[in-house]
Amino acid sequence: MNKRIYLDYSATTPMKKEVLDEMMPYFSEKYGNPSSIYSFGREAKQAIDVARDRLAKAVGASSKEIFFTGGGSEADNWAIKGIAYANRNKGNHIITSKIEHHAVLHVCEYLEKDGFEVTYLDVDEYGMIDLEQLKEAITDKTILITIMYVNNEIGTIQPIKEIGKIAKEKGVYFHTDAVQALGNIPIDIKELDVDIMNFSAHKIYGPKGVGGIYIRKGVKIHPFIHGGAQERKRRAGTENVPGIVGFGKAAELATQNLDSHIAHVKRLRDKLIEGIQNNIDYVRLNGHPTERHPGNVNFCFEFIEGESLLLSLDMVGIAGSSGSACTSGSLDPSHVLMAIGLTHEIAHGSLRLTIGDFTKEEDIDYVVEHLITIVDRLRQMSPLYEG
Amino acid sequence: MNKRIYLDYSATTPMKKEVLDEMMPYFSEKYGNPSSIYSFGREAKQAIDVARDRLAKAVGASSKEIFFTGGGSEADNWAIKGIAYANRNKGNHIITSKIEHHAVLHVCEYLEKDGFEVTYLDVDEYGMIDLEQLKEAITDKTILITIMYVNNEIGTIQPIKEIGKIAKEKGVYFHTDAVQALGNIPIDIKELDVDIMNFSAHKIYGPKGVGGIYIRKGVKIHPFIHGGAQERKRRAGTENVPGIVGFGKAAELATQNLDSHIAHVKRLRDKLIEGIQNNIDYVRLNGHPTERHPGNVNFCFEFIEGESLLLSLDMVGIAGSSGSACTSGSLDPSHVLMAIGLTHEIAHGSLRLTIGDFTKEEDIDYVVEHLITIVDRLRQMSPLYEG
Amino acid sequence: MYSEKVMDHFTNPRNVGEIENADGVGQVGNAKCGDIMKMYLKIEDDTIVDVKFKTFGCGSAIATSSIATEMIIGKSVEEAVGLTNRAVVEALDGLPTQKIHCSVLAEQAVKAAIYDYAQKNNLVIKGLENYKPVDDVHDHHDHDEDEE
Amino acid sequence: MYSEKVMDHFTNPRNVGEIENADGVGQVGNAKCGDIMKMYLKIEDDTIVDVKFKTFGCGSAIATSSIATEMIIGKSVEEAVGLTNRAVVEALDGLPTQKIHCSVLAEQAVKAAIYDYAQKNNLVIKGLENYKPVDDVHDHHDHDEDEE
Ligand SMILES: Cc1ncc(COP(=O)(O)O)c(C=O)c1O
Ligand SMILES: Cc1ncc(COP(=O)(O)O)c(C=O)c1O
Ligand code: FES
Ligand code: FES
Repeated sequence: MNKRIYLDYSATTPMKKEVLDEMMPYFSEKYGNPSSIYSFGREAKQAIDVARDRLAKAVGASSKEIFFTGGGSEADNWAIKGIAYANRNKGNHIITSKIEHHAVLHVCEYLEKDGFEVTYLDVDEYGMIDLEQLKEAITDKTILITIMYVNNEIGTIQPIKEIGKIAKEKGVYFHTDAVQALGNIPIDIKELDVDIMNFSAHKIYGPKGVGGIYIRKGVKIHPFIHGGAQERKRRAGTENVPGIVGFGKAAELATQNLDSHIAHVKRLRDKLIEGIQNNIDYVRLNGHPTERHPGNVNFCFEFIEGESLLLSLDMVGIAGSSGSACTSGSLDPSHVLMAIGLTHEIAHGSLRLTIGDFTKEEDIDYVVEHLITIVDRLRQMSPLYEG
Repeated sequence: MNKRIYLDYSATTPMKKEVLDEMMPYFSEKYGNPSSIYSFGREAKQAIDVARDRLAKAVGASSKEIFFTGGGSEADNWAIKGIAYANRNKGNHIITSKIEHHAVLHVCEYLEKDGFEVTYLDVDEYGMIDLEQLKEAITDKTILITIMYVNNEIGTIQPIKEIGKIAKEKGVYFHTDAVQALGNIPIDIKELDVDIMNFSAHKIYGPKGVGGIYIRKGVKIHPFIHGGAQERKRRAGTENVPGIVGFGKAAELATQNLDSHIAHVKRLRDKLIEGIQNNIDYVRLNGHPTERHPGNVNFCFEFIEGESLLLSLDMVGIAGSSGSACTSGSLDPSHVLMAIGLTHEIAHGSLRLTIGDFTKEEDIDYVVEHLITIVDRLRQMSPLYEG
Repeated sequence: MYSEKVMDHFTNPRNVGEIENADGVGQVGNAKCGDIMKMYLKIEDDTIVDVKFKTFGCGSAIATSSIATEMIIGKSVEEAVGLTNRAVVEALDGLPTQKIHCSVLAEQAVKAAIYDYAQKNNLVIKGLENYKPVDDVHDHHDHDEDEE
Repeated sequence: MYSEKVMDHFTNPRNVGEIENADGVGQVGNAKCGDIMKMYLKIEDDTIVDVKFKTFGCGSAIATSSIATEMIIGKSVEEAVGLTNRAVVEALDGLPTQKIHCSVLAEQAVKAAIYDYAQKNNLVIKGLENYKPVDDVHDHHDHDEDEE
């Protein structure tokens, strides 16, 4: 297979050349341990400081409030467990939504087994939470609200500013998982009442296995990885220097290019959405029509099943993803698709195509063309489809 | 400064070329998400499988028992917290030693605040624990023994086989931090009654920010990072594919070259030890004379302080480390040096030089020569030294 | 993830379609679980002379249906009843653990179609004496995971 | 980590040594804490005409001692008493937060030596009226860390 059209940018991204170039010296030349005192340990330390400044700048935070982690999931776990255990004396109630990433949901479920109570807010058919429901859910035991910024499956953007206001008013900490937001919408923490926000490098053309977390000064939180004094004693472990350097560069590029990136992916996204809607019957666009990740396309194709759709696309060189149960090996289709009210039958036939910087106009034509044939072929094979 | 003699291999290592070469394709070409279904996601998945097999083989484990993490510290935290919370119903007592890495000690201290009881075993002047003391410490509440394989500061190798036997006899889980052991002594888990063992890639010429953990089949342990289904649901987060690939390669190289590596560093280590002992007065070799990391040299130089020694060495291009309080910014000198019975005064003047594959014979001559001058100069400046 | 054999049967499934006035029709699975297999048999002199299927499901559901049809064409009804999911998996050079149930589904679809044929013709078929039609054999999706 | 100025004074410390029959000698810090500074003063007509030091301690302990000696040579005793750790830090173009206490040590060493001079000569020195010799001014090692 020669053709390769990658439309899974929300799963992960290729690293940009500028990013890799910046990382290279730190593998085998400037390999010193940043905690050490000799000169090229200090070199590594300085490189981390630069990266921290870049990420801080990209999100409108102060460098002192930014810490690096081993990925987006670690940061989610840190944020939630760290707040929960550090504030247990104040209360044991956490509020989240039904469409969070598993790195949030599974932590919440873990905490439920350890005496915490969690409210999982509903979302409407577009994946939006209800601010009134949120307000009502807050009790005097509530210590944390954790609601994601941009949903990874259907792309819905939550009203983070409003949520933050409510949280602040009630004196409750607010964490938002901004893994899908960074590099895809403007983020300015100064404008938001967010206490903790986390990121992941490999979603913005940076390296895998590196994440970042913003912790507002004064927030009461336990460390998650205990040990050495790295990251100002907040996150132990020898720093992944090349990874952090790469993340810093990727964050810088993402903000520098934000407007053109958004314009580019949005145009292709809308073209793809129209191409599908105009050429294929029995389809449903999932997510919000406007408050949406600029590169996210998510459709359900009735009468067919997501995994066979993905496999068929893969055979013509197109890489996408699905919320189908069969891809994940779990019983139920994506919790996000269920939460927006889809039936099992329909949710099984979902397809997510996410667009990025290297997507070209003709890729979209190619995808639409092949989707038409593939969907038709699978439907012809389906006992549910009555031609 | 042109000369650079790196003698801090126990802190971190440069990545070997073979390792970097093997990682390169996974940054910007084979960047697919290993959890995805399309072909080049599967490519990434296969690369991880190969790495897992390599690490498993390097330590005599089955691949199914090996999981990758975001570093050695994460793995320590996982091992200890994971066992502690999963077995809380059986007991709340943990046994460790006074000379563990902070990634173990600080987790233990954290657990103490959460209702666990921890026994910190003494060590003798060479850094060895006492097996009788260990046996006596075990109660019917004991759920975990965590004793490191090879100490990172003074290089002492613990009797892991004997500890494992005791643990097994008493039905207590046994974790050993093998971060400094891997690649420096032969490890064969099949021969040891170890339930959990952890590793770190950057100590064996692999990438920073990647660790590994062996979890014996059947061990009751909670996941540490909750979220996606990666690592067979044991460790969530998009896999650091290039990092894992690099770790696998580094582990393979480390075992292939183990004998020649040990012979090389041991010879230079002994040369350095002799060079110091024969040329400088008032010195003390820390650690065990024979049961010792093959590349570890650790001395106390009386009347002088470690940080100024390090700085002076750095100025002639030599990179080492110290257990001095002043380097760490903490009140007390290294807990390890205190545990082997050194006085504060003497512990302040410690210097660790650790030898690795790229260390050359003439480097040792250069270091001894400069150490003589530097130690003399600092002593002349010291109010404690009576020439 | 999938063997070449699976991919071959997924890409070029044999015997897709329906048989009008089939002698036996069986449907198993349900849409809620994400997979439905429907199998049509043409039977002459106790021999299966033609099979067609329609499947809603994942790649391996389609591949197992396809290969199952091949495996029973030309076989006697009794032989076909003996088709095990194991045999299907082997014929496909294996399936990922969490996809094994798709092969169970294929076995059940064949049995359901033969049962239908038996019911229509008042036959008792060896190996099907205790067969009870089930709507959903999807006892679903075993995982390849350890205890936590 | 350290400024060039610090490294300069660490590498080429000024006025290392002892003064025999010094007019004032002060020692502060203790070995347990990892730093001791000892300062020797030669004083003529209320003016500090020579200073020497010996220091056991880290790079910044050595550098602060060194620059402190430079800062008081030629000064009157009263001026020297006014030497603050802040002035020492500034003269070195700054110090890392956790090393600030080394500069406090330098200030205290100067004061201790002058106090010794005052005691020996039965003088009351402006700025030292309330001075109490301390063994260890090392209230030690502030950290640059946040609340956890
Ligand atoms: C014995 C020991 N354990 C754990 C660690 C932590 O490993 P990492 O730096 O990969 O987090 C280290 C090194 O820092 C070590 O020497
Ligand atoms: C919204 C969201 N949160 C968290 C994560 C986890 O990030 P990582 O894969 O870096 O652990 C992801 C991506 O996997 C995500 O999309
Ligand atoms: S002497 Fe301890 S930090 Fe300077
Ligand atoms: S139909 Fe669900 S896994 Fe095959």
